[in-house]
Amino acid sequence: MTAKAHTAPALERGYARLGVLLIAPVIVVFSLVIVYPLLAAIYLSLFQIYTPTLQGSFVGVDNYMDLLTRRAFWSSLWVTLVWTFGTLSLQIVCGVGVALLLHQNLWFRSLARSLVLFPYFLSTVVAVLVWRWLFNDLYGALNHGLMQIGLIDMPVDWLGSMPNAMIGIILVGAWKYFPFVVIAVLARLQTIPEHLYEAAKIDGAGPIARFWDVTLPQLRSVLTVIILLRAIWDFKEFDLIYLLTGGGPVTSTQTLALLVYQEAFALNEMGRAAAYSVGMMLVMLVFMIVYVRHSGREG
Amino acid sequence: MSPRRLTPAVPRRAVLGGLAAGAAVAAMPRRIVAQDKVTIRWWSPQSSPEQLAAYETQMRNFEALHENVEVVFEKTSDEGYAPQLAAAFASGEVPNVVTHLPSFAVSNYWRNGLLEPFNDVIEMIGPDKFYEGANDIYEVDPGQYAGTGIGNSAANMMWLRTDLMEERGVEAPPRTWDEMLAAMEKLQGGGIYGAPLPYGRNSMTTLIFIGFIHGAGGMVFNPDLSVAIDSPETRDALEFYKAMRQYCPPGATNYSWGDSLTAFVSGACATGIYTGRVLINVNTQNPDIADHVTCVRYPTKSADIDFWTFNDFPSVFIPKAAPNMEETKQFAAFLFDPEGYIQQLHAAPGHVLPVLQTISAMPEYQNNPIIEKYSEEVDKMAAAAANGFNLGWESREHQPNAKAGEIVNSNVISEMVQRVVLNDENADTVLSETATRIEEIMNAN
Amino acid sequence: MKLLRTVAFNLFTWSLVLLIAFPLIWMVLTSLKPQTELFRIPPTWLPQSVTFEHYWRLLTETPFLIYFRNSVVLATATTLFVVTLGTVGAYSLVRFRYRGRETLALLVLFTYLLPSVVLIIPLYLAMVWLGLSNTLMSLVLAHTTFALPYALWLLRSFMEGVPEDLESAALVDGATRMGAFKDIILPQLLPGIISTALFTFILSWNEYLYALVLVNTDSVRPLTTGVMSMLISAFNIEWSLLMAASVMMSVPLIVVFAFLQSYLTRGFGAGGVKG
Amino acid sequence: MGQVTLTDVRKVFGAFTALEGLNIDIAEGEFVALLGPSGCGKSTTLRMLAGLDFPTAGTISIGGRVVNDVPPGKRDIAMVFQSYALYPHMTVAENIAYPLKKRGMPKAERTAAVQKAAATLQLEPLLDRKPRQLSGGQQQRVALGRALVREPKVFLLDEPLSNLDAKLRSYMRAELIELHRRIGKTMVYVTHDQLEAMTMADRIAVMHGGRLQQFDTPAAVYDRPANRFVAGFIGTPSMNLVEGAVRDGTFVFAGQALPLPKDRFGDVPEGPAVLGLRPEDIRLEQGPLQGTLRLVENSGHEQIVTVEVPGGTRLLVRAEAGRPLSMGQSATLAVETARLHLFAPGETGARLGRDPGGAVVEMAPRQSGGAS
Repeated sequence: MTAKAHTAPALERGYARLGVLLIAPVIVVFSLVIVYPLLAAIYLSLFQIYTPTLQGSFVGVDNYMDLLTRRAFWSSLWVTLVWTFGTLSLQIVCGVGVALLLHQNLWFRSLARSLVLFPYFLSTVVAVLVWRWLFNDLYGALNHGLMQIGLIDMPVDWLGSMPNAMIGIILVGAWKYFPFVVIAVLARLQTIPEHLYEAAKIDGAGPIARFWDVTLPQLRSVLTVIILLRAIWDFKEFDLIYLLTGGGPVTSTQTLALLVYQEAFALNEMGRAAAYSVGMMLVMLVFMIVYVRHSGREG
Repeated sequence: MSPRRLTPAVPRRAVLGGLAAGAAVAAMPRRIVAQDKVTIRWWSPQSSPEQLAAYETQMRNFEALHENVEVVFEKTSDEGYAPQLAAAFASGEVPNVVTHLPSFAVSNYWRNGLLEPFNDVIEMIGPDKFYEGANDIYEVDPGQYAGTGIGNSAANMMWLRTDLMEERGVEAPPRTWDEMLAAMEKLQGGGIYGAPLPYGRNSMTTLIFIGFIHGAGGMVFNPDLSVAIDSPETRDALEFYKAMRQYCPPGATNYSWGDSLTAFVSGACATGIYTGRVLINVNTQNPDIADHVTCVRYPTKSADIDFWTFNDFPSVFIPKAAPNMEETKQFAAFLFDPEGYIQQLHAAPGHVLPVLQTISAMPEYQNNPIIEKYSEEVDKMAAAAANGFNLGWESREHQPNAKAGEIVNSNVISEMVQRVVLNDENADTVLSETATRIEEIMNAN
Repeated sequence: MKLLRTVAFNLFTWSLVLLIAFPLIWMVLTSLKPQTELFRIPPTWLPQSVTFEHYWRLLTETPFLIYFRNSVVLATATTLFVVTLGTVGAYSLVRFRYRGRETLALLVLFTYLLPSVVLIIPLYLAMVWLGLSNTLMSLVLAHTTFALPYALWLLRSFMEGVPEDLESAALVDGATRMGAFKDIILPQLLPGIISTALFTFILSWNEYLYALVLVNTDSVRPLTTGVMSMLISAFNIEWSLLMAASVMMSVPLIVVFAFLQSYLTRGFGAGGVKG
Repeated sequence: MGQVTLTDVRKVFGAFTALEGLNIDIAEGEFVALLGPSGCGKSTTLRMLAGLDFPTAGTISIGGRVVNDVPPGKRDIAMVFQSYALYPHMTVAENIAYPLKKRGMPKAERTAAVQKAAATLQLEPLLDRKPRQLSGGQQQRVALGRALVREPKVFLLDEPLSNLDAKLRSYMRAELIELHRRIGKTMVYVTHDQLEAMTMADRIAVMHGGRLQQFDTPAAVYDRPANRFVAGFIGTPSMNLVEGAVRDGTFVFAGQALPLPKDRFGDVPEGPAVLGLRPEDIRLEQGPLQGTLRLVENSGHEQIVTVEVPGGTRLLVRAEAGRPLSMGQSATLAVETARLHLFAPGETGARLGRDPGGAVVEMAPRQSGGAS
């Protein structure tokens, strides 16, 4: 017994076994629903495949050559970047701004918070429907309202022409997702110690200086994470854009996710779609690594 | 074109097997299929409440005749059927009968070896009951049918408001594009737009615009399926379509079928472009104008160019992998049983027109308030649809085009319209690029 | 002076709040307008006559309730499945030491990057192999692809917020690891679990793309695709019905939200966004 | 029963060795403090005793039983955490009853035991409260109560007083001493506060850098520090340590020479060494060293004076209160040579020479000793 105790920390190994046992279901499910489809996608990207049958012939890296040489991928990448950057910055600015307002003493603050946070919890389908109805050229409230207050004389075509369509999706995206920023920032604001503000006040800082010197640095860690998360999600966004504009006019709002969908299910080019999506992931991966490195160094 | 070329060298199992190799799931047992009862799954993207009620009748009638059969209806959608069928074919879990998809989808699936020959079903229905030539479009090889039509539709009828025409001094429906523009000038105004033409990046714009190409005397493909879109006629069509933009509501840049229809039915536009569905919608949603609507075939560039009616030939077909093939075929044929078929047609009177001449003649079919009230319009549409074409089959001389579905879905033609009309790009450049892209799609796979 | 400032601030903030909430208000108003009023040009701001016919039609003439039930079952099952796996998994990731743990944590982050579009077809094939095609279970598994990484990530930070000493104390007091997990950690983690469950529920409730491709029977179709395919078709866009459906789709969320809002915000504060 | 033995215990975290060759032998009923700066391995040692960490090598036994593979709950120990680790969702009564519940004690007995422990610690009025409704001192007592109630063989206490304010801390210190006296159970007490260790423990294990430096009674640790580290660590203000060399029976530094008593240091070889002098062993009197007063800190009952001797070395000197001293003043220093210490050079240089009793100091730190 003594000899055994000398060599093997059996208790520790027992715990490690338990730990593995506890994570095992997650690993099994991950393998089934994530790792396997991912490997399958990479595998499919080496074939030219007719989607309905998944019949195809091996073409090696042809699909990737396509990706590099055809304009479609790159222009969609650009659209994706414009959309991601546009909607993300709007989300952050509005999110932080509204969070600051809602952090103050406000009448019926709880109700105001609920109203502001609600768009985030709304189904994308519902959000899109409501906005399409608002944007409607003939019966839409937006055009009608703008005409009533005299900003425009003729109804504006919101989703069918550029740059309106891009502005439209960016706007709806921001409206739908900025509450996420509000929630997170609000939660963080509540933990900023009051004495920091008092110290800043004693040092003679006005409200604006207090925001830049006290609030913002305190928010930085939370903003780093939010930006990362939201950037990934916005980059991947499919439902909202697909249902709002379908990628049009022409391909002005066709992001990578839509391009992949179109290749896979409209053109029945599953192999190329898989290659595009692998490309899409690589782009995201690169951005993420750069971002994590960068913010890691600063933080 | 040979079907061989479309079926690549590697058999299906090669890819699937490769997929399976890495996956533990391959070893899992398959679902145990219920034994005694035979289940027939029926898919369609057309499912308005009235149509659903009609389907219900058809299914229950069939079940009453076949005790061991249960028919379930599963709804798909115009936007969703492609991925859903793709997933279904890929997995082998296919529906038994699919209806109301455009004819070119049928030829596409056929070319890829996914469909069961339909000859048996046509025999069961009775080939002589069909309108003359009604099945030509489904005759993929001589004497070999991939499916049949469940109906006809005349999708690009021009709908008119007679009250407005009178009020604004438009004496007769326009016949040519010049007359059309002149009429638009008069009809637009007072909060009413001229026409709800679609400029969206979607299939409606593609399909409608193909009608305008033909309206200018051009075509997308030559009969041998070489690309013919880069032509002066297409330029004319683009020019006219561009000229029409100012008579369309601002949001027309995003219009698809539903928006375009509603724009006419709600009274926002003086003319419309749609099938006979307009009739029922006007009567239920805007009865005020119900007595003032009529339809004509859509104008062409000049009077010496024939009308070209777009008929997407709503189809019926049977996937090859469908189980219980015997019952499936019986059911497919049963869809044309007069009682249920007429109810189905009545669900949207004038929208889906009968493919069996025996039905058109029946008093049960004629005995419907809408069909009675608008008998002239319905006849006009029936005649137009019977001579209709679509991208899968542009004229009697054309070979069936199995790639039509991909071309429509790729939006290459609606993008062309958008680039010229909305973005003001040079038509020559756009046309030659469009031709190249269509060729690419034709050569793919 | 101070009062004036307060009033001005409140007016400003509340007009902003109402502006943000306007689409929702408009949705409710539209759902109460009769069809004929809907397409009036120019539109009316407030309904001239209020009708509940759209709600009535939705409930009696359409499969809305079936979709609704499916969504409830789907979102609940997904939530239970994901939160159970996530809680146990997070416990393992945070409180146990074994080889590969760090790699695994990194992998969770990586799975965020996977676009749903990529996973659909292979996932569909997997579902067929499992005999699950066209079932709610297949959607539960599909939703797991995005819900589990997120839940795991959230729960991991919540777990890190539970002092390790508590577990140690329980061990010393005679509990086994699982005993300590049940007696001590779970109660401490509860706000985090509730918060994660809410997010998961909402993600699953609102998902569209998988539902579009993976199921095609009304009996298992959830609300998102059900409502879209039912009401937006080539021959009609039933805006009033759509708005009524939108309102009703949002009702459960409103209920959840009203009761549990503090969990959402507090949960986030407790460590959800620390990373 | 309650003896605790660590034999050749080693603990490695990845590339970092936290503990090396640790041998400690604690007798039944003894109160032992593990003392050292943070990161010295004392908490790891305690956690290994509790079964919360695992030795990489070596044996741990409690009550004569090797417990390496025994889970914490079966080791018959109780532990009080620095954070108290009270279960926030349980009431005070439930907290105290939890270990009993886990041992399957019937409810009635549990309630009785809780009542008894609560009475001992004057917790009765608090039994229905939740921990967050208690003050720090009350929480501390609940944590103690939870440890007491199960009557373990050994108590492990991990800096239990460090979260309390100074006044409460000295009160609780007395309480703990009293408690130990009353129940007579083995206690292992981790602290970085030498005052706690000196006042409470029967023996102190001074640790540094993952090694045991000295394990002895408080008096021995103070009077006969085993090495330079212990010498510098124990005592407030700390011992003056002066680098220099032994030459000709004197300690030479900065040009000064201090004679070394021959009976104690006659055997010390010549060469570099470190001289240790406690502030109270230097007096501001006529003596061999010259210096200038640089800083005078008067704490009321005494004054601590910093004296700079030629060569720049500064020495702390303890002087009685009330004596007129001012900065800049020059002074001579007398040294209690009988009480000076000599260490080998290096951070943990060993004690050199003989103890006043005459025995040669062992070169290695003393690792065990009998119960005092």
